Amino acid sequence: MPVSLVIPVHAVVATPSRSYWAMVWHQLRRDPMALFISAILLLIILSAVFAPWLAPDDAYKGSMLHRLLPLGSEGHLLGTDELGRDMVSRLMYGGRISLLMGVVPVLAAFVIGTAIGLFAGYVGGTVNMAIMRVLDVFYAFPSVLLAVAISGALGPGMSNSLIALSLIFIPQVVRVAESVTTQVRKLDYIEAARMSGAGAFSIIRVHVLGNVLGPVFVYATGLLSVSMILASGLSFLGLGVKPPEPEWGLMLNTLRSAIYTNPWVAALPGALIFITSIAFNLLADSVRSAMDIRR
Amino acid sequence: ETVARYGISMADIPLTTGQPDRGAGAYQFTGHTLYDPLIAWEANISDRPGKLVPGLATNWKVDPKDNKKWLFTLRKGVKFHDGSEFNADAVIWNLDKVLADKSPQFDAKQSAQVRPRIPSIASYRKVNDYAVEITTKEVDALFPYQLPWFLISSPAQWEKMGKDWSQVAMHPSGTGPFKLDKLVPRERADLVKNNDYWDKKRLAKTDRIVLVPIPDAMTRVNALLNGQVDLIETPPPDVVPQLKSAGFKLVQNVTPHVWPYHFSTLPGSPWTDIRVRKAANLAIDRDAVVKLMNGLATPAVGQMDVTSPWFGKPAFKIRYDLAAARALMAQAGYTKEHPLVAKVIIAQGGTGQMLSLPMNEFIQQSLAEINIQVSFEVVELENLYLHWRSGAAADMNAGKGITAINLGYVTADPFYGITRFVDSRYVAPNGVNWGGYNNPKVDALVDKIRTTFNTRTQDGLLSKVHEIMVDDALMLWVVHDVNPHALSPKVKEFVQAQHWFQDLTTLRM
Amino acid sequence: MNAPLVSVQDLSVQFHGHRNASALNRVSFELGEGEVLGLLGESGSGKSVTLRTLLRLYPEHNTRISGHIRIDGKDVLALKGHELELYRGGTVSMVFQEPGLAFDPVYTIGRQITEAIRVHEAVDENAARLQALQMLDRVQIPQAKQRFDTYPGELSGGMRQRAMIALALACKPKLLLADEPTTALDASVQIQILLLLRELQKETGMSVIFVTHDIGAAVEVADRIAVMYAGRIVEQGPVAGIVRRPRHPYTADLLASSVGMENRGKALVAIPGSPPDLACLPPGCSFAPRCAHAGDQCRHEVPPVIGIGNESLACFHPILPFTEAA
Amino acid sequence: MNTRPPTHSQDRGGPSQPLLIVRDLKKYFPVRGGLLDRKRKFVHAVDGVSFSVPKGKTLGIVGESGCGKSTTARLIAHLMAPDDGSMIFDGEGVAELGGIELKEFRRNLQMVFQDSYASLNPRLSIAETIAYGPRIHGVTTTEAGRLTQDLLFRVGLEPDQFGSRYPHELSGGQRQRVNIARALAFDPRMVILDEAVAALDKSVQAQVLNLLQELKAERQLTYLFISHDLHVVHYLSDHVMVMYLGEVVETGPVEDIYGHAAHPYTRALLSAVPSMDPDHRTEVPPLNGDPPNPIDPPDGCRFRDRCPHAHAVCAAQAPVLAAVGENVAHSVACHMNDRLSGHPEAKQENHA
Amino acid sequence: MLIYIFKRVLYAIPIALSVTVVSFILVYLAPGDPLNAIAPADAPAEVIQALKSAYGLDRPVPVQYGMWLLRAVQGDLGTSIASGRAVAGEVMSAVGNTLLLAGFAAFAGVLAGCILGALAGYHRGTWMDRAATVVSVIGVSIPHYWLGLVLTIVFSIWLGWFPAMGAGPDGSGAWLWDLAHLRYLVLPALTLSVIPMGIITRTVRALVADMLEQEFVVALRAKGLSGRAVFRHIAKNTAPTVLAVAGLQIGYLMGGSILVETVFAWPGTGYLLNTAIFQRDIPLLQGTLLVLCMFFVVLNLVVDILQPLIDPRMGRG
Ligand code: HEM
Ligand SMILES: Nc1ncnc2c1ncn2[C@@H]1O[C@H](COP(=O)(O)OP(=O)(O)OP(=O)(O)O)[C@@H](O)[C@H]1O
Ligand SMILES: Nc1ncnc2c1ncn2[C@@H]1O[C@H](COP(=O)(O)OP(=O)(O)OP(=O)(O)O)[C@@H](O)[C@H]1O
Ligand SMILES: [Mg+2]
Ligand SMILES: [Mg+2]
Repeated sequence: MPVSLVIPVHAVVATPSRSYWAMVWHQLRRDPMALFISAILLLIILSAVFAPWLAPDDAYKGSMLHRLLPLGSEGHLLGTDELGRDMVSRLMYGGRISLLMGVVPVLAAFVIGTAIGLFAGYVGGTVNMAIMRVLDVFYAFPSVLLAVAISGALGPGMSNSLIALSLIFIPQVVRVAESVTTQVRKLDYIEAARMSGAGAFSIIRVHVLGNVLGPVFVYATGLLSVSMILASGLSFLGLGVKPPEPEWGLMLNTLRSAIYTNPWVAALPGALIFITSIAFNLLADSVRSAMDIRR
Repeated sequence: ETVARYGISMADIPLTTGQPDRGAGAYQFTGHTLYDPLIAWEANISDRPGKLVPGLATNWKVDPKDNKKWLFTLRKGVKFHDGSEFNADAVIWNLDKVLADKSPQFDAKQSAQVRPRIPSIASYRKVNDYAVEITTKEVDALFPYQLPWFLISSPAQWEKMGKDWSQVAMHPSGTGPFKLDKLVPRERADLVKNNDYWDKKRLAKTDRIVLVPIPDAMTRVNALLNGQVDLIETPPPDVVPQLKSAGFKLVQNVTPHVWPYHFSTLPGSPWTDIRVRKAANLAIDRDAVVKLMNGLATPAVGQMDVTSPWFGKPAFKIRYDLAAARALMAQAGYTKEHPLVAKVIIAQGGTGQMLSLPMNEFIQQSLAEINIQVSFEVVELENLYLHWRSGAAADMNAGKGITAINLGYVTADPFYGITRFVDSRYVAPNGVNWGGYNNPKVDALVDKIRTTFNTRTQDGLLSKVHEIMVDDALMLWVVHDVNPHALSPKVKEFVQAQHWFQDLTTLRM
Repeated sequence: MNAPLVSVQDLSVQFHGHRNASALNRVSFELGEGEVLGLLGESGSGKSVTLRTLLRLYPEHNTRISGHIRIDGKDVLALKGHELELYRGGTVSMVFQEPGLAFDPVYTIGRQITEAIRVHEAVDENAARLQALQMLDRVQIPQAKQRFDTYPGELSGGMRQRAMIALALACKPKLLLADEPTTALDASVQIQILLLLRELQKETGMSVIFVTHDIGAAVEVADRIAVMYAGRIVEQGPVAGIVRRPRHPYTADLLASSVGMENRGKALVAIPGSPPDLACLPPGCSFAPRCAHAGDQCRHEVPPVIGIGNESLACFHPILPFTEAA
Repeated sequence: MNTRPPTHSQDRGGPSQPLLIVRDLKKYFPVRGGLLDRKRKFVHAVDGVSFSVPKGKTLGIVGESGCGKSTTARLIAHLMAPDDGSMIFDGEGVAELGGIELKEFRRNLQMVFQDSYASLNPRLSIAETIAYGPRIHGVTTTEAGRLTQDLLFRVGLEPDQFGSRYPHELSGGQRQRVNIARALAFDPRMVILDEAVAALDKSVQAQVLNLLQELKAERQLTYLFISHDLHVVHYLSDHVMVMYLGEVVETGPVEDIYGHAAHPYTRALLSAVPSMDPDHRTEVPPLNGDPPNPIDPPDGCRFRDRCPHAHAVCAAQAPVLAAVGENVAHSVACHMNDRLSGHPEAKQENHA
Repeated sequence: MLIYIFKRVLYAIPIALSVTVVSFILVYLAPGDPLNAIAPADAPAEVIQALKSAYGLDRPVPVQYGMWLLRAVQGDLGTSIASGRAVAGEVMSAVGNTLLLAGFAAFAGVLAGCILGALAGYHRGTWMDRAATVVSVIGVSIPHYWLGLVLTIVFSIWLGWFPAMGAGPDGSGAWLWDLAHLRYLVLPALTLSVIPMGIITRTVRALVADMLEQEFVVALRAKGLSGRAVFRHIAKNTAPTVLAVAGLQIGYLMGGSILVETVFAWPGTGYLLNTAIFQRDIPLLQGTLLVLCMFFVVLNLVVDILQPLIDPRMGRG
């Protein structure tokens, strides 16, 4: 007598089922802090992306007659820089590069680092050992030192800074990805997947990647601000972006000497770096706690 | 004890062994303070350009029979700080120090500093205890101008320090108006007054001068504002109002230093067309640049300042005239649709580069007005020198499309200021005629200058060369540096010479 | 008979956080001196919450506790500050489920026991160490001297649990709370620990509340058993009574679904479904949805707790009427 | 009740051919010792285990924690490579030349793990988890979907209600049902259940055990059932194998093991079960001490340092697995079972 | 335990060696000519060539590396091209100064971070938590070189409380432990301490919050320990991680002080490195990089060795 055992369920969770990412998204949307920060970030990002259309003035052309105007000057809401260029426009254009410098290395490290980390973690054994030991060497350099050294070695310039920063972040991302992969790999559901005859590639794609992406994503969000500050630091040192490109770090450096005559204008690029960086950090915090909601 | 603390723009105390490193600006700190040259530069006057004056040589003259031979009569009774005697042997020993690779006292570092500055010397010999004879490679009437760079240090001290130049660096001994009391590398050097200095007119007016290297301009200003130092070099222009309002004095003077774009005139360069070069010179509002520098610059309308005896009367009047510039560009065939595109290599900053980036950006904007689209290759100063020395034709320049270079030039003497840039024999790699300028007429004039020992005639010939230089618009001249200093009210007197060489003995607290 | 050592009345505990949960609903029981109460129930039924509330271990800002707890004459819910510290570990102490997690991993077990002794007794370090060592001996840890200075991580599960018991008993508590002390252990070790507990209880005469979801374990040590379901005590009574003549359908089902030697070859009696979510309890008897005997009343009304002597029952349709057995 | 002889569609060797024969399986895990001591140490997790599982029967494996039960299971499932030993699945060598291919073997052999949560990918819905295996093997999406529905229904989970849920939205018992459904997706012939019900509450455990029994009968499954709960093993198994420190100490039909256990360890295990009778509580612990460390186990009989009957011979010589009396199905590795071993209690035991 | 230390030291050797290779190669990748540093801008080719062979820069790179390494292990890092002084001496005096600065900054940052973090962790979800979190986020978000400028202007120029630059009234050579000298340390150390403070605050907060949920903390309270006694346990449990993070931070401070040292003219490694980079002073650059990285490697080693002394679980496995 085959007994059919369909059990009436009243018990378990009444909420409708969502995929994990949908839940994270849902959680984020309910976090006022996250919304507020996202709004600010979005504002900064949009004004950077659409700078060519939104900027009130030419970011590259100024007038010596109007140099270093204070905040709230007519036609120059945020004043002008040492060449009389409109600060609003420069900051908007500067955002393009600064944000790019914040995002691109992290993105590159995210992709490359995750790939290496997954590979190392999944293959395990001596291959893993070898990869991780090589990365340990890069870990033996303090990150600022490494950034300065690589940029110094490659020569100044935006692309070199991007490369330097990516090189710094890759080992860090690999470490995170590798450790999560190694942890996940030991879980029973990977074994269960292997029992169903799945190949390594399929297992990584379906079962490992999804679980690794989360922690790596959280980590990478945290790196955004690091990347931006480091990049602007490099520009500040003269190892980053070249003039006349507006970049916040570079602008901070060139406006530095105006700090007595026109302190507020001189402080603007620094303040923007600071605000964006804070926003990235707080967003990372929000994402982290939103992703923490398992069970 | 009166003490003057001096915030200098270098990252380190320049070499103290005799020939300072870190460029012309360093001679005022550890060069002409601790040591004396055979022929000195008059640096304790400010109202006119200085001239060559006797130093450790009381007299020098060219041998009328053989114009390559120069006889130097040495000053008697001069003692090094260590008490040893200055004499002809010391001079020969010092020449060997920098020119004779095989001599035991040869010092590669000092040699590297001074050898390029005394290129004419072929040989030398002691005539008697107080006379030496120096032979030049060719007849060179400008030779005396090379000698303020060559400083005499004490052979006895070198022996005493175990023949070790790094020891001498800590305990140097020269004949200069100051002695080194204490040296903390990268942090400070204490110069104390040499009461026994041979030139009583130049006895130091302050007992002790403390040199504090502060390479970052803002830090330097802050240190001055905060009272940690009493005077500083080159305050950044934008802090001038603040300094003035806080009661600090600014002193500046015409300085033989020009901030140009040096064009390549080699085939393939867009600057081969003289109309373009002239147009560029007409497109710059130099007063605006001076304003950008908050007055810490003077407009340059030639390689030399107009007050220079070598300026002459160029036909091409450099001024700000956009209309004329545009007309020239149109003649040359450039329009808004077909602008001239050029790449300029610049430094992001460094000694002599003034406000490199903003100024370059300003030039860039100005040239854009007349349809010249300039892009920059930004490198560090050290790297820029490499590009400079290699010449415009080198692959690192021509290969990258670089057709002009922006580098501050010291123009203190005829060779430095004029001839080395125009003499076709100095085309790279033989020298720094970077753009490959080749004008037989100029070459002939240069030859003549070399053999003219009368200073006045010589000055006339130099003016001729300079006129041609300007008329040919060999460079885009923008401004001259004024070597500004900011002084706290505690500084009573500081005479700023019209030179990179400054005389710190004039400093009075 | 003088006042019982432990008297809990209408104890309710609610947690507020991102999810509210009423973990305990009007729980009442009493415990005499030297008595062993087995608290039996499925996972999530509120056993641990009961014990921890007795020790006041929940932070006040997100826990609401109502009802009364009197232990050894003290109003536990009113204790504060130093008094509370002395009460914890002194009057009442606790043995945890996972001995691996309940020790501070960076101190030796000897130190941790010594530390507890010094909180409660005015003795110097050496005396306390000696006392701690004796405790280790007493819980039959071989080579107690060497083990004294080992870190918790270096001991096996059984040894750790013995050490935990030593720690709990070091200050001679009147009441020992044992929260599933054997669940994490192997059967062969479990029985050793059970016997040890029983022996120590006899020796010291302390009272014990022994939490478990394994009826067998409860039978081995308890005098009385209270069965919990979804934050309520549904039935209470002497061991023999509960095991042989369960009244509450839940108790009966639980007993029946426990696999024993006699079940082989037969289909097991299984309770359908799973325990309710404490955040949204059904309105009536919380067992009603899974109960074969449930009627309409059960689904709408919470059955009251009827108590006689040391027995109690909360059910509208008991298998055996309550009065019959009394 | 299902009384038909097992006639599985893929049956090859016939009903009398055991479905799985394991010979001399060994697995030593190296322990990272000090850099300085040259001698490497090993955990003797599984040390020469041999047994066979008849078709349609259930073999129960019991033993204390760390005795190598899970390792044995993983070795059989080829989730790790054995150091030594061979396996024959329905007459064919596994993963050897000319034998059954690994992929094919795995379709026939599935496994359910103890931790129901860890064995489900938290990022996949229940339906996706179950359909994953068939999809790997090329089953179309619709076909896999249908199969998933059937399986979910079969293990007692309403497909519409549960299919789209994620593991954390299920109770332990429900999750274990999902794991079972996944294991059944390939219509395997053998299922390894590694402590599959240990983490469940008693009330839920009974549900799952019932389900397992039904499925076994319905699909002619063969189980390898691993547990340390002797009651459960007794309930489910036809044969029982008792392991101690990586070795088999006793094996036999369930009645023999539970009725006339021959090994002192088995007897101790059996009496370590709480009595359930308040009037006859256990008085003396049947075993002392903790399960020993499997690193470098003792010579001779591995149980000897906890055995009340230990004797000189036990230290000198390792007992071999041998039939108990005439009962060939029941064998034990104990010197007391061997009349010639020189153990003083050996004779008594046999004459009794 | 000894074996663990031995192994850990052994493991550090290949890392250290690779670090030397990377530092060496990085420097060689650099464009530009190191001799610019010593020759005047317009030095003729033969002068340059002579200098090149004098410094051994004309030999193949692997040979140069070998020779450099051989001398480096003997404590000879060559002579700075720019200053002509021994690199080892230059670097060591700079390391001393930076250590002073980084040590103070790390001390202040770690101390403040621990206090803030512990407060936040203990009072999770309260205003204190939020305040500490904000402070820590500011700490990790602020461009510290900018902060340095602002602090200088406020505290040095406006208020005149602290010097704006330098390492003591008479330079670092004459450092004394008195108020006159310590005043010089305040601003740069404060600037530097902001980042470790932020990071440590976060770390400690997470650790403490996590620790408070641990069963053993419940057990500690269950045995009657007072809040202070429980805190001692938590402190000891968090110590290894905090130690590791703090170690990293000191390492970062040692290498990351480039701008602060430039801004404050503090004669440390960052300052040295900056000049070395811009002057292409290869021996100095290599020497500084090497010493800094070795410092970092050794620091990590020390942390790794200290950790199991606190937490017995870490020495095994
Ligand atoms: C004013 C001079 C500087 C100071 C005070 C300084 C000091 C520090 C300190 C103490 C850290 C903490 C280590 C860490 O969080 O990892 C750090 C990190 C950082 N520095 Fe700086 N450094 C300076 C120069 C620079 C430079 C030159 C750059 C860019 C090249 C830079 C960008 C950063 C960034 C982005 C971080 C975070 C890196 C990370 O978290 O790994 N700072 N710095
Ligand atoms: N601090 C808390 N905050 C919110 N809910 C809690 C808290 N502690 C326990 N609970 C909830 O209270 C209920 C009862 O938990 P409790 O730990 O008492 O169960 P238990 O009977 O001990 O179960 P187990 O056998 O699993 O230990 C559970 O549903 C649990 O989720
Ligand atoms: N991957 C591994 N590496 C090293 N040792 C291992 C590994 N897997 C298992 N072991 C060791 O092998 C021995 C047997 O482990 P196994 O998991 O087979 O035991 P078990 O009988 O299943 O125990 P339990 O009842 O606790 O599940 C144990 O001592 C274990 O520590
Ligand atoms: Mg519990
Ligand atoms: Mg197992």
